[in-house]
Amino acid sequence: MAAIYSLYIINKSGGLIFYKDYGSAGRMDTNDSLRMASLWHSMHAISQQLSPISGCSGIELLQADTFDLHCFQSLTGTKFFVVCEPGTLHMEGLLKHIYELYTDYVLKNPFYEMEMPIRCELFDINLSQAIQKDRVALLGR
Amino acid sequence: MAPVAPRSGDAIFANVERVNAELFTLTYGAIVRQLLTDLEEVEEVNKQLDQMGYNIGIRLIDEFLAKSNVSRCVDFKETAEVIAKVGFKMFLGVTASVTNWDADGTCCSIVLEDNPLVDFVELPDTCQGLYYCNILSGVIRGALEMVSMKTEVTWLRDMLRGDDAFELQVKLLKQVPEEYPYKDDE
Amino acid sequence: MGREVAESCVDSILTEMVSTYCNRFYANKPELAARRIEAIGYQVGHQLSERYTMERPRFNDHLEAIKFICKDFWSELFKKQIDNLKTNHRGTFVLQDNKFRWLSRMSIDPSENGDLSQDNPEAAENKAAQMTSMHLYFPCGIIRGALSNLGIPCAVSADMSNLPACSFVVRIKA
Amino acid sequence: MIVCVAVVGHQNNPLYIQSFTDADDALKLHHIVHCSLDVIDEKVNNPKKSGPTLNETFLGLLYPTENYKVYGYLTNTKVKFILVTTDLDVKDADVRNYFRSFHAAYVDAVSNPFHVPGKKITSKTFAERVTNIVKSFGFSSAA
Amino acid sequence: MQFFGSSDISPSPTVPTASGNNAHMMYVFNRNGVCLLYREWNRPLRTLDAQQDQKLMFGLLFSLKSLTAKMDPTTAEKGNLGVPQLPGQGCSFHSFRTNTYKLSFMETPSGIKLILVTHPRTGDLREPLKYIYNLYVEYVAKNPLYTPGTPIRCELFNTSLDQYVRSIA
Amino acid sequence: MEEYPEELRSPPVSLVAVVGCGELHQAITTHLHSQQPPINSLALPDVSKISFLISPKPKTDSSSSAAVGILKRDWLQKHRTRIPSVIAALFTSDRISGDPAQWLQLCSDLEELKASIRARNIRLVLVVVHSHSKDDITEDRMLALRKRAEVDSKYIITFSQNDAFELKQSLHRLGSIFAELANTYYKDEGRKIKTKIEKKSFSSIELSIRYCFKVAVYAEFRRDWVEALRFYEDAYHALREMIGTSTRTTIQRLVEIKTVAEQLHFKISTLLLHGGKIPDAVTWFRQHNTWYKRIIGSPEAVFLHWEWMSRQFLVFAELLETSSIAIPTISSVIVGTAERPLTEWEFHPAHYYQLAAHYLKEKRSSLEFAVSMSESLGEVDSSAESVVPSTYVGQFARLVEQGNAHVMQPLTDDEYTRYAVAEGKRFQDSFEIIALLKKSYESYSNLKVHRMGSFCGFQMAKEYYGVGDFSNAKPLFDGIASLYRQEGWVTLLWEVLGYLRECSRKQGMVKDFIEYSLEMAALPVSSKTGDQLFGFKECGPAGPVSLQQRKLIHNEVFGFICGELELASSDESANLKVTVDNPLHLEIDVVSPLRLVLLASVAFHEHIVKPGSSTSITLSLLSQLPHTVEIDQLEVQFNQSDCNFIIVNSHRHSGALVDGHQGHRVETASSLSLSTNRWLRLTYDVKSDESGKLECISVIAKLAPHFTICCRAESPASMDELPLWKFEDRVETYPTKDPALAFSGQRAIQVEEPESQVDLNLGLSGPAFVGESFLVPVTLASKGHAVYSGELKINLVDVRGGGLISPSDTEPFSMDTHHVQLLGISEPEGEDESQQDTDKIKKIQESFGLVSVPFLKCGESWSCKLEIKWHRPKPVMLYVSLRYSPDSNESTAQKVNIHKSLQIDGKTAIMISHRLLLPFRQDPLLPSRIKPVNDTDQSPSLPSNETSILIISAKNCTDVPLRFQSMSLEVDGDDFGNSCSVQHGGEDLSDPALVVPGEEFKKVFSIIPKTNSSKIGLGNVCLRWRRDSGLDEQSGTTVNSVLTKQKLPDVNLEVSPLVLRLDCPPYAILGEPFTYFIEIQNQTQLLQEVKFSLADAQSFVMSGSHNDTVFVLPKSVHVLSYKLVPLASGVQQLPRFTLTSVRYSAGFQPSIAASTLFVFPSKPHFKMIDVQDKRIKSLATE
Repeated sequence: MAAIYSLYIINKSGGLIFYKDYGSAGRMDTNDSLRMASLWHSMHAISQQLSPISGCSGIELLQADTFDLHCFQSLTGTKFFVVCEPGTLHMEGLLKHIYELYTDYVLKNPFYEMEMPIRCELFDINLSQAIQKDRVALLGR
Repeated sequence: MAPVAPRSGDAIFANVERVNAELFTLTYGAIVRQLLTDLEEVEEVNKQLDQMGYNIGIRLIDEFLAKSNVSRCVDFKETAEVIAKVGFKMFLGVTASVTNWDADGTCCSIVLEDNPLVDFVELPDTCQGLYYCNILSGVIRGALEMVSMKTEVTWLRDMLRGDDAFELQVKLLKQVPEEYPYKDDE
Repeated sequence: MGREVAESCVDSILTEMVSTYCNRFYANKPELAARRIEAIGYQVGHQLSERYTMERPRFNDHLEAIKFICKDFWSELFKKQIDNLKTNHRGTFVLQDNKFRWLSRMSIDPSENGDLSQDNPEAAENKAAQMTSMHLYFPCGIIRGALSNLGIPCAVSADMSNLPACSFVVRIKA
Repeated sequence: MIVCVAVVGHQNNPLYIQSFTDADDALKLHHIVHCSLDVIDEKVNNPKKSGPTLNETFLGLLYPTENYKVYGYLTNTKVKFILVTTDLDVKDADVRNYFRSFHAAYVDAVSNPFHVPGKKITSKTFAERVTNIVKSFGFSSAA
Repeated sequence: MQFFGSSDISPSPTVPTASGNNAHMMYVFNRNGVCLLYREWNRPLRTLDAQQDQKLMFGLLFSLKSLTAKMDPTTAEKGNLGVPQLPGQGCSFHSFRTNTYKLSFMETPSGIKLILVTHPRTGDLREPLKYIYNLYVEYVAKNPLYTPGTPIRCELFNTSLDQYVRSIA
Repeated sequence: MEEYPEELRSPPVSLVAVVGCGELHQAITTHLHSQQPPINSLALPDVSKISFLISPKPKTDSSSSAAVGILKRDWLQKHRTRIPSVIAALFTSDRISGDPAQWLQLCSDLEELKASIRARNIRLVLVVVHSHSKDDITEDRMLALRKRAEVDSKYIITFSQNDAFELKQSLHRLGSIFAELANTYYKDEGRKIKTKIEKKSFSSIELSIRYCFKVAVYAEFRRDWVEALRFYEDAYHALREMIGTSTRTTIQRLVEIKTVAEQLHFKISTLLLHGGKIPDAVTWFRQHNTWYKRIIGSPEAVFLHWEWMSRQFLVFAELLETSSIAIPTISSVIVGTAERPLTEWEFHPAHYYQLAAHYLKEKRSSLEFAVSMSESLGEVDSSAESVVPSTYVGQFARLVEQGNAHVMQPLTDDEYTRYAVAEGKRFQDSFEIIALLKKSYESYSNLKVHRMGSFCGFQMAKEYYGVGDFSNAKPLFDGIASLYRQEGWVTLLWEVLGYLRECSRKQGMVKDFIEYSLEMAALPVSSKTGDQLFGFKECGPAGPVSLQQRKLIHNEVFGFICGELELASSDESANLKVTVDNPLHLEIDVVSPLRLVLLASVAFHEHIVKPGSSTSITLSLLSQLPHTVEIDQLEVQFNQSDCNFIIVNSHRHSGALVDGHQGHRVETASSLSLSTNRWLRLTYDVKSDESGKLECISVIAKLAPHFTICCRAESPASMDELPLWKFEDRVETYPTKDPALAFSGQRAIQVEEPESQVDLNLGLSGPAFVGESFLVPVTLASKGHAVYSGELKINLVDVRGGGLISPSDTEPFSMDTHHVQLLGISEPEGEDESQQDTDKIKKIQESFGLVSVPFLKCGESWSCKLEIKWHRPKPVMLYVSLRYSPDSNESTAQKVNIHKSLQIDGKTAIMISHRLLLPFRQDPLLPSRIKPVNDTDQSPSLPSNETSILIISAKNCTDVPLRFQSMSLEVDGDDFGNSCSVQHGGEDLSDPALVVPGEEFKKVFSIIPKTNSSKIGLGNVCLRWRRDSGLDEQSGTTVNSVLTKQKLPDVNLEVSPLVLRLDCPPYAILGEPFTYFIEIQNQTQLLQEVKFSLADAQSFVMSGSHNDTVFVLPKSVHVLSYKLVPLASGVQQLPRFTLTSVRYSAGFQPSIAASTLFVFPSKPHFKMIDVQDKRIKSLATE
């Protein structure tokens, strides 16, 4: 059972810089994922525009019929979002953690060029561990 | 999430506000008669009845959906079933059956043995060719159109013409998906 | 208890009937439309009175007949009686139904205007009032039909000055 | 047995009249029915005579002719039902029952949207129902 | 919470009006994207004019739907992103939340879309939306004076809606 | 009932006999008759006659006669007329007291008498008639007599007739005894038989019946109705048992039984009815009826049964009718047993008459059958005449003579039957039936029971029809038909119409025949109603009600209409054929039953049209005839005949069709075929030039060369359904496609007037002035079209509604009673007066005028002036209306009207006022002045024979300048001329004075009244003036100069006794003294003592006595003179002089003005002297 279906990271201009799928049925190809990213980017922006109250920072949780989508946006405008089973908990925490990993292993990586797709195995490893841990944590309860 | 199973027609009918069928039957009859006197041609009356039915259908569908927890009508087959089993029951208090599916499941018959519309009704000789219950076909057409199914509804059997039951043939022409209405897409 | 159908059957058929006559056939001739709608009601009332007076002794006078309309007849149709009957004892009766079913769902929002109603609100108001009155020709017809079938020729008009209450004025033709 | 039944409108016009005899005295029956309207008028116009049966729908025996008995029934809507029978001793109960079921049949007939009030009743179903009622007349309170 | 046209139509239970104005606004769209109703209870911030706002809202919903439909991890076969959908077809969503508000969304097979924007803390509003749909049926669809497809101008609907919304959330 | 024997019809009356003393019989019988209850009496001269009367009782009693019959025919009669209950033997007293011979004779008589009555135990009474009172009979004689007669003493009574009183007494005694004895007699007789019944001592039922009958009769003799009723009923029941027992009763037997039953029933119901027990009677009859109805008897004689039945009903009906109390009461009490209650009609004789007739018809038919049978058998009933009623009720026998004796010989059944048939043939039943039906018909009609009534009427009519009496049948049928029409009983109507049709056919009434046929053809008999097939024999000549039949009739009548068929009439004289020389024309109006045949509804498409502009009209025809009808031609007629037009059927069109309609528009329709119950809708244009109502009157359809139907046009809006068809279930369609038209279409519209092309205007110059003849110019100019035969109406109306006439008495100017008056209408200048002839100005009254306008070509104009005169200031409305026709020919062109109105105020132009002055420095003492009352109210006084001055001023109160031409004081006739001389100051104004608005014009007159009358009229001021019309002085000054008159008020005249005159120089000079004379003139014949005083004046010094008393001689003047020296210059006040007349004790002073003087400072030097002092002189002298 996969609590988490996939993870997306989008740079401030809406470009997909990281996408990992954890076994969702019919995973999508890169084009689709790119389009999804930009679409989400704009939706996220629109959602802020439509806020009845000022100071809206965009969608944090989208509850679809078959999944939840948790989204975290760093102050730098990078968006992280996970697609998980409906009602999965602690996703905010997970996203925070992933953000830390991102800062540690991506931003601090001298070879990483900003706003570019992420190719750092350290990040991948830690990420997968985090996801695992999270799973374990889940299993733990 | 999975759609809630549609509630049974009887349960709903038991719950909805009801009135004497007489009032309904007689009112409908009076309307048909008035149409006949006003329009003279039977064909024209059929047309108007269908039109009226259509207009009713497009309103009624919402009540139907709201009261029978039908949350999606994507599959024509099951939609037809629901209309026959639940729809007829919850409104007219009679059950209809769906039969004669064709191969590709786009055409079926809704059969009514009992029909409150025609209590007391006897067609005069001058009104042969009148589809007395044509309003029903209109309603079905209208309702289905609102759930994005373009259909064509025709009478196969009519008790007022001596048949043993009422049979409506419902033929699915096409399903119209929802388009983004505004052309200027920012 | 005879067979029943969902109330919304009657509601929607009435709604459609009225709009058919008012908006499609005689869009610009409301008086003709009214005449038709009333006629339809008349036939229904005529037939219903035949039905509902079975098994009951004949009425001696107009008042009895009117009372019948207020009580049994009305409850057959609306599951409630007329709430208030007034008369001037000279052939005019006022039947008031404090919550007339067929008006219970009718409403338009006077406050709404601007982008929603293109024309100015009171015009919309009038339009709505006119439509409402169109809907009332039917029950008027029913009453008239019933009474005339009971041998009481009369004219019936409706007054909906305070919705959802509605009163029907019956003037018996001497 | 019942030889003739009739429905007469409030303008005393025949709405339905059916005789159940060999044809050749049908017309006589029409006359009898027509004449019986006089009695109904009488009863209705001065009800005091008809005593207890004041504004009851069932008017009872209207008048005996030589070979027939004529019974009457007046609905609230001033429609008259008339029954002509040949049997000499008829139970009122039977007649009442007959009229009751007849009335029911009539009401359904006039509920036909295509029936114009005050006009002749041409419904076949009505005719059939009437025939059945007539057949079952007198056998208990059936029909 | 089942609701039928039972003769008296006051939504139960009526909660003291003191509670809740945490409902901000409500949108109703029909299948053709016509905004049948825009109702607003508490909206300090308004960035766009009404028309734009509604258009934008509809666009958002429409896109989100296609997004969710595409993203649906449970089914393998789903068309390309943005293929037209039948109402009720594909995976849709029923709410999203930002730090400032929560938007609950319901779409009927007949293409009626009900959108309720409330305080971000409000719970699951699917049932209330159903209820509101019933209100719509009672006072709009069955209002003889209402012409299908036109903006809703029904006093009864508005009042009962207000009353009800105040009671929820 | 009449055919019953008397003794049956009336209740029996007890019978007694008196024997002997014939001279008394008269008295006795009459007395007995007058008794209550009456007693019939037989009178016999003497005992010997008794034997004739009382036949010796036949010894062979019941036993033998048992089987023969039930009731003896003569028994009842015998007991009522021949067998007395009591016999009174009268003997004169002398016969008793007389010699033995007489006594013996008497005894033998008695014996004989006793012998003869003993058998029947008739009671005996002995009456001893005392011829003269004195002789009396010895006691023993009487005893002997009693012994002989074997009667109780109280039955020997003495009858004395000495005087009226005794006679009365004895008659009374006799009467009561008779009553008593008769009663006992009948009682005993009754009892005897009763015992027989009780102990069943009779051989046969017949006897029991007979006994019961007898007992009942005896009871009736005793007026014991209850018993009578009981026994009659017993008898009746016994009789029924008889039927029950006797299986297969023979015809005659049955006849007898029924006859008896009839009698018994009659008795019973009579008793019941007379007892007021109507319901019982009715129920009884009903039973009687039900019991015997079925007992028809053997077929060959069945008609006897029907006859009998019929008689039962007839009799009962008559009984009901005669027992008059019945009818009103019963209807309120419907009694009768619960399970079979009695109904209304059973209390009305009508009901029974009807049924009597019904059975009589049965009888007739069965008799006819029997007759035909017998004839077919070729039987000749030779024996019939010899058949006679036999001794028993209801039996018949043949009378055969054997030798010289007649013997009754019983008949065989078929002999009897033959006899009966023969008898039956002698009667014409139809009339009997008709009579019966008539009876019930009438009584039903009286009860307002129309349907029953008309049913009887119908049967009557059928009878008449049967006997070929159509003239009687037809009206009946007609009446009935209308009832059935009205109630829509088609099947019945059909039958009646069938008869009517035949009647008219037989009578050769073509029109009726066709109308009836058409109606039948159009009757609402559909295949549905048709399925109620009727046997042919019953449904009259028209055949069964059915569509086919309708079609047949349709074809027949149309064949006839087209002249193909002849009408086969009973009387061949009339040629019944629709041909050129007798065409046929039917009218169908709104109520006609033929509306079924043809109905024309006409609707204009507009409600109002401009003249000359065309509108469309839709005419819709509807027919219910079973076959399609081709119309040759339609003519549509309007109230404006020139709109009429004709529509010809292009198929059938032949030149002949449009005959005589030249000038009418002719349309052609592709087809004019009327199919059943389908509207034939035609739309055409109509154009009317005439304003007003345009109404479609009728549509005439020509169906055949010589057959037309004129159909009254109906508006769809006000079209009620067809009679009869309105009850039929049938597709209803509107006469016009357009629903609006179908509901609101009218057959009449309004044609507007053509709007006028002429403008009419009234020129007005300011307000009018009272008195002047005010001119209002009227001009009319035709712009659009010419004006033919125009005429101008002028009306003057008071604005405030009030009439212009004023009650003349309040009117000083009595010659004109009108405040405002239309004087004339002056033709425009330039036209010479010859135009002004009578026909032009039609008439002018005070407030109304009518003038004809000459023909004006288009563009021409014409004008005239209205001359109006105000006699009173008054605002007036002037109405002018022009009516003309825009084109030449009077008849067709309709008139156009234009109206103009204008308000004109009449104002008074001038106010005339006047003032009176006395001469200067001269003051008459006027007694009227003495008593100083306020002068205002009384008219001013003038001194006679003194000159007074009258100043008249006229003010122009208009707002235009006026010219006054002359002002004069015109004395009105009589004595004024010499009574008073008037000098006008100055002469007539040479050039008219211009008086601007508001200015006042004055003129002075001096008057010297020369009369001694106390009052004087000053006459009228006559002021001639006109408006100042700027330049034109001379033109028409006379015409419009106005003479305003105003009467001056009368003034009083007085002779003044004293006149005071002051005399002083015209002026004085400062410091120069002058003399101031004061003359006191005494005009009376008396010596006048006057006191005077002269007040000081500061501007003069004077000498002379200041005050004094002087006496003035009659007719003389006393002069006082003073010397005065002016001390100041200017106008100065002379010393005031006051005079007091002692006689009149009135003092007076000259006016201030009179006693002022101008003082020059120094001697003045005047230029142009003469003028100066001429003026001065004039001043001074006056």
